[in-house]
Amino acid sequence: MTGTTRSNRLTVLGLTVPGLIGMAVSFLLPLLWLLRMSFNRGDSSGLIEETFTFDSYAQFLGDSYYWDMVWETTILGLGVTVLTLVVSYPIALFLVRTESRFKGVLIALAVAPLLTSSVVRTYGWLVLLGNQGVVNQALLATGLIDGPLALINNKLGVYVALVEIMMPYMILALLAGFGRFNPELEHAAQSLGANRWRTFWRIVWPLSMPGVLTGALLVFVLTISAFVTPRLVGGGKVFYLATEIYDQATETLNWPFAAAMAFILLGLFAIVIVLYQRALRRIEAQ
Amino acid sequence: GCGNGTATNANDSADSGTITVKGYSGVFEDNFQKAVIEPFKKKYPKIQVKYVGSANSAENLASLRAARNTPDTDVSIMDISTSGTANKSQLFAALDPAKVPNMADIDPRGKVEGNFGPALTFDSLVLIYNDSVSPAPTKWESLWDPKYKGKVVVPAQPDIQGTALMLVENQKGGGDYTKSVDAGVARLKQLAPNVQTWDPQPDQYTLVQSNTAALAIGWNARAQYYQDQSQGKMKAAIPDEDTIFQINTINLVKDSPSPAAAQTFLNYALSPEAQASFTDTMFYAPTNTKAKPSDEALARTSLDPKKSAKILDVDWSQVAANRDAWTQLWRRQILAG
Amino acid sequence: MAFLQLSNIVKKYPGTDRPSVADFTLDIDKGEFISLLGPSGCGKTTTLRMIAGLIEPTSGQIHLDGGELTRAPVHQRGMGLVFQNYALFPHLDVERNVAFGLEMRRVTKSEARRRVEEALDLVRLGHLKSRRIKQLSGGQQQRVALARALVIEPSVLLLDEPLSNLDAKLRDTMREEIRAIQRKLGITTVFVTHDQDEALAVSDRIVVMSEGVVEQVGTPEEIYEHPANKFVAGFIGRANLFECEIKRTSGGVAELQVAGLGPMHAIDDHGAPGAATVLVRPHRLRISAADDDAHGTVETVVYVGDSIEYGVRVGDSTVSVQSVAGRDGRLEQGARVRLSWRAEDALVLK
Amino acid sequence: MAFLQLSNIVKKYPGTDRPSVADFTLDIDKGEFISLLGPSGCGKTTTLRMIAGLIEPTSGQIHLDGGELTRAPVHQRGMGLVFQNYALFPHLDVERNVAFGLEMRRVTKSEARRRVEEALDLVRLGHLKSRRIKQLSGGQQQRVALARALVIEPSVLLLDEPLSNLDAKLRDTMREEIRAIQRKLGITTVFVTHDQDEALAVSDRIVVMSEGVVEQVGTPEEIYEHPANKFVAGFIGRANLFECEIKRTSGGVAELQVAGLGPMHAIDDHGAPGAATVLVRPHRLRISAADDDAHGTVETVVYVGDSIEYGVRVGDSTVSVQSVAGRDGRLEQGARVRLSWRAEDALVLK
Amino acid sequence: MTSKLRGWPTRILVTLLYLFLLAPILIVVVISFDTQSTMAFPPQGFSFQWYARLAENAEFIHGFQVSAVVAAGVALLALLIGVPAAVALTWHEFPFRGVLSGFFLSPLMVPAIVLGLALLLVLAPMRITGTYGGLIVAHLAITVPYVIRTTSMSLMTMNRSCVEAARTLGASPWRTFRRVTLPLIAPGVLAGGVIAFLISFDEAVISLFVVGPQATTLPVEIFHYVEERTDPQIAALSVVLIAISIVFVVVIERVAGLKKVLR
Ligand SMILES: Nc1ncnc2c1ncn2[C@@H]1O[C@H](COP(=O)(O)OP(=O)(O)OP(=O)(O)O)[C@@H](O)[C@H]1O
Ligand SMILES: Nc1ncnc2c1ncn2[C@@H]1O[C@H](COP(=O)(O)OP(=O)(O)OP(=O)(O)O)[C@@H](O)[C@H]1O
Ligand SMILES: [Mg+2]
Ligand SMILES: [Mg+2]
Repeated sequence: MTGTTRSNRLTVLGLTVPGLIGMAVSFLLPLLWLLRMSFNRGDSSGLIEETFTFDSYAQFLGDSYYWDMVWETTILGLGVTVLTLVVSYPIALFLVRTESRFKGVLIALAVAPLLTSSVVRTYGWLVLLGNQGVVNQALLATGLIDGPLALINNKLGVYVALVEIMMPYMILALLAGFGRFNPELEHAAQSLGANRWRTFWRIVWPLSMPGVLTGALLVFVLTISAFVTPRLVGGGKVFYLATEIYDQATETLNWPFAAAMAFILLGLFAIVIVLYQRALRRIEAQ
Repeated sequence: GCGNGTATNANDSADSGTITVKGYSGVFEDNFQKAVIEPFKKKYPKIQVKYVGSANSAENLASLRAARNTPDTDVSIMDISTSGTANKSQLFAALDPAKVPNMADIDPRGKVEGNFGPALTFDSLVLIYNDSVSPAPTKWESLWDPKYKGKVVVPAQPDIQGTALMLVENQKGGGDYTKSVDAGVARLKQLAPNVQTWDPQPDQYTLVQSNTAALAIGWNARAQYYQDQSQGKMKAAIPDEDTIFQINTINLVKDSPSPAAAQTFLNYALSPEAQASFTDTMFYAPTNTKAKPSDEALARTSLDPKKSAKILDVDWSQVAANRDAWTQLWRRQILAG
Repeated sequence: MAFLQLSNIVKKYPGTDRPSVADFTLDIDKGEFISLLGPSGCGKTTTLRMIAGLIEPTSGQIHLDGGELTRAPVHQRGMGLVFQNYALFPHLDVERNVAFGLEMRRVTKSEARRRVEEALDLVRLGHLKSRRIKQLSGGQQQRVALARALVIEPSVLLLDEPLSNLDAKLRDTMREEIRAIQRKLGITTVFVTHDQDEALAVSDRIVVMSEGVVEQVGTPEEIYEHPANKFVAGFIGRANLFECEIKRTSGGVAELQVAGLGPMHAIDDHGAPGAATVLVRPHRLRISAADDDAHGTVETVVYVGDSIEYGVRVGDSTVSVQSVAGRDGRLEQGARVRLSWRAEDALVLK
Repeated sequence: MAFLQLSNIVKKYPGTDRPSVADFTLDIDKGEFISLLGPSGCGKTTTLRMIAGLIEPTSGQIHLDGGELTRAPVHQRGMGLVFQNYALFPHLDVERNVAFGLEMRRVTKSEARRRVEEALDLVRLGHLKSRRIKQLSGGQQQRVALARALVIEPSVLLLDEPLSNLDAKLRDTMREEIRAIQRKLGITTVFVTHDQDEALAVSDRIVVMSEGVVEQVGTPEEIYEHPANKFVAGFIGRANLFECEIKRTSGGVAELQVAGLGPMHAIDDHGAPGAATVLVRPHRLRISAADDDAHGTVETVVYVGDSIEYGVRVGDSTVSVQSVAGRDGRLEQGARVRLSWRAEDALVLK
Repeated sequence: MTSKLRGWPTRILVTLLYLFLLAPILIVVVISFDTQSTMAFPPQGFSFQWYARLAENAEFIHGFQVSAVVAAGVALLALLIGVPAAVALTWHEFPFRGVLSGFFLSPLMVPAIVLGLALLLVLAPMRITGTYGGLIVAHLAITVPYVIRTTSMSLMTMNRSCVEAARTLGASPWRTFRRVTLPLIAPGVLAGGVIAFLISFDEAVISLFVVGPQATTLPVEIFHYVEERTDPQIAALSVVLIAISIVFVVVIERVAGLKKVLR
């Protein structure tokens, strides 16, 4: 069924053309415009000069400040991805396995946060972690601390809020990735002497890799392009590529520079995608 | 498509038509609706006014710029530094003095060269504080007080509140912002340990009101408004030293779908009655010299005759030109610490 | 005391109306080779899975070596299990599938490699070591599953139809290999099979099940020669069951009046006259052409290599007769025949 | 012209070094029942899947009813296929699994219900209609797969070990049911099985394969009585192969000198003197106690119900002898014996 | 086995993680009944005033309508073009497969803010900014990759012999897909659809650029609202949204059996 016959090619064409058209209109065209924009010259008062120059790229690449920012962004993406995976996996696994009557409700609960605007959820975190927040009040009341801890307006807050905001996406991806999870394989491993821990690492985990990879990619991408949460929780002290692009695009109004940064970000993420696809192909081969 | 997107609009005349006004959202929108748009609608029942909120001036400009070939907005309200850029990029049209006679009565500080959109409101930078703070602060210096470590809020550059504070401090330190802001930056560097957040969320008025922060800088009009709203939990203090004006201009969008009706509206917004009414509701100082707001409202504005002498003179186009450079200075020298 | 003890095991799956295993009791000695035999769906797999600990009995206990097992976690039971559907790990290759159990036991790399190689040679798959599971034929997969269970040299080996997809020759070989290892290491083995011949050939004892119930437990010869009831008689090997009337019994031999055949003799352990059933295996029946005095007519003739199977119509039932091919003359369809048997070849069932 | 024609079919899976099916040519008549027989991994499933159109041959053509099939889409071939691993739809219950093919053919609801019921009764699963697949035993799943393929009454039926998980009794019944339907509707059938007896019992013709190559095609009797070579002889039924020297052949009977046994006779179609192999089936060998003049010693005695199997050591090889149990006297392990056969029971292979 | 899995350690761990996941929502629920006019803790009283105000907020109500319609349209369209593309990318071998698959993923690499800006400049001349169609087009590119990813994941893990079985039983490729493949990959398709819906429903950044006076989405309304005000009306709105989603889920559960779909 996977020969490269003519009918196969027609099938492939039929299957992909609608997608290609949709993507062309809603992505490729804008992207090309963007590329053109990145070669214009913008000045700091927001005026744009139509020309063809690599100034913006040069400005970005020649400034170590931006390189640090790229680094910070990458670390944020990886950190949030790993943490999200760690806290989401047990929930997903539980949901796949449970025979509980409340399974449907539990799944709904895991996804429900998504229906609450991430802006609102971030506010929830502000209320929870702020100086007058629930956590600080509780800690003060128990006498464990004598002044409020700085839980937000710093990186810590950004990580906590982002991890929570990304969890439902990760859970959804993992749930789908487990597919029709076959408990028989777990049984087989156990009958061969694998304890729960090793059954997990040797059987469940590798078999859930498609879901893990998908979830990881999803979260990584959403994280590095997230700007609302770092904005709201970062206290103006943390800078990532996304917030920087946002600033350039909406505050400084230097669109050419914003566009150039976007393309640099794109190049960076192309690397991630390539790695992802390579990993995926390894799994697919199985 | 957008209903009123064509450049020549048969329905447009000085007393009928549909216009779209783009300006700040939130309390500004609420009060502007109440104090200006509603009375206007009563006066010109055949003109439909649609108000579209945008988060800030830059966003407003961005959307104007994107839609420059097919504008769907007629009137735009934005900060003067941003409107300067818009004027330069030919996004706004010059007003017809005949159609906007009230332009003539605008305070000189609010007039813009070439008959482009003039000032709609005057505002100034003030201190705001939680009512648990005593004694009540009267000078910018209080922000540096070590007892407020981690309890001060300053919206950072490119927000013009941060810019304004820097300019004030720069001036105090003997600097000339047209040449260098190093003195101001040095002062703010010292302030950094005290600052809880440079990017207050939801905003500094709320943080101070809930006592999450003790002290902050803010705009007078809003501060006064929230002081009333919070029953005094948050207070505004117009400092008895130099401060800076914030000016919002009202502009006619180039190729606006309904330029005639739009200018009728502009003229009304600049009229003494509308200006007085807006001052009474939200404490923006009127720009029309003939406006007669109530005395107690006027006393709480930056135009209070006792204070206006201390307004620093700022060339906003200079500020706009330096915006990016200054932002980088803040990033690398103040915020990173 | 028995090594592996199943006491009054019951399993009822939720949503079913009858238990799939009902009151199953069995004592298995150390090193014994037990076969579970029974029709499809009678509860063999269910029983095996309860021993392995993969499903919990609804009631009843399992003891291993004197200790209660019912609550022990699966991986500590040290049992080797071949699943009916193989349950091979799709993400590992053949070699690593087989090595899995050894790794879990922290056997050294070199030792593990040696043993995996041995096990794969045993199942004749040495040359496919690094194949992915998806790239194997059905029988090859089954053999990987077998190697995976054998390589860990478990103290209890549970085999669920481990040879069902192999050809007779390979099945014979595999069966002998299993038996040899089992003997050498004294592995207690429970072997589920649908193949009666196989069960008869390898088992120390056979458990015949039907609809979740144990019908008979005994050595192959006991089961075959002295089936406890009609079900066992009919299930193990092919059987002709004749309704008859016992006239008289003397010296363990009964005189019978068999419907359609007339007076006959048979071994009888029970001794009471009256209505009964007599069992005669097809190959113990003798068939001879007879024009007059015939009992019936040959309806079908099937050639099965080693022998010829006749279906003979007697009255309104059909009797199977198996005759060694090539040795006796061949009868044609439609031939009128007489049937007979020796008393020691027939058994009265009650 | 043949109904189903396979011409020079080759299949080489990517990444393997030898083709899994090599130059397979076979003509099948309409209504014929063909069995594919061969050791595990010899390419039976691969062949079947190529006929069904699930994998494309690397080269070669398939014609059905005169038309080239190689390019026809699977769903228009109208073939019924039972998969070796069942491939049941986990999201549908038993009834809807079986009904699937009928729905695809837009059979009316009531008609479909009737036929599904019939098919399920046929495989003895009428009572499990609304079970989920997961809740069935292995054999029950296999029967659902069978019912699903039969219910559509296809013109070509492809069965890949459809009975491997059933007990002998059920297997017999199912086999007969398949055969009856097949005959009634004239369904051309290709039946993959690992069970030689089954193949011998039901097939019109048998194809014996080995390592992707067809070794022999013929009726059951041809295959069994006249195997084309040692592989077929050894694979179909059990066989003793003796190395020997042909002295002389006259009237189709050869005089032989067999190593360890001395002078013997055998049927010989070839006629040339010299070194050869002679085939004697275990049940055609006669065994008798003999203190002097013995050929060998009884090494193993296995009781297999219907008969007794002896392993007799002759020189340094082992000869299998099968003797009907209960009819002849029983020999003990260690007994010294003589072996003999009748000329017509032995065959010279070249 | 199952009884052991429900052991206490697992339960406690899962409960704690759920608590973390739901913490901000719980806070939001509590605050929505507060009498204070800012979002702060602890609450000062109990009232429904914010719900009452919400009911009168025409912008939120209209925004909700727009968002729901747009999100549903986007999810549907994304599934319609994403699922076939996923089938092609996972099951078929063809030249440039890797390139194509990279292309379909690439919208994820472009920060929403930039894409929003870019979309505005492309859509504005087409005069479809601020329309349902424009919003759907704008959200399409960022949702299709999710559909493709989750779907191909399920396609990869499903048992393909079921598809073969269906084909031999006479099902055309399309019917095979509808009757066998689709039910078997339902978890992935459903996840993709849900993610697409939610991403569109929650998308604020791109929308900021392409909304117009005629059609403004809820997140944009919320975004504008919180820039100026932080009263618990937003909290009340969130609670209402959660309630709607739970009703929605319960209905699906009743009608289709979510458990089955996701298992
Ligand atoms: N996808 C594959 N890739 C590579 N090799 C394969 C693949 N599928 C089967 N083979 C090999 O091709 C040969 C024939 O396989 P096939 O499945 O046809 O065997 P079979 O005769 O059906 O065996 P069995 O009786 O064990 O099912 C085997 O050696 C097998 O390992
Ligand atoms: N999960 C389940 N839920 C409900 N009933 C089940 C379940 N698993 C098995 N059964 C039923 O229990 C009975 C016994 O099943 P079991 O798998 O033990 O049979 P088996 O003896 O192994 O049969 P086979 O030889 O066909 O594999 C069968 O009738 C089967 O339908
Ligand atoms: Mg079973
Ligand atoms: Mg096979």
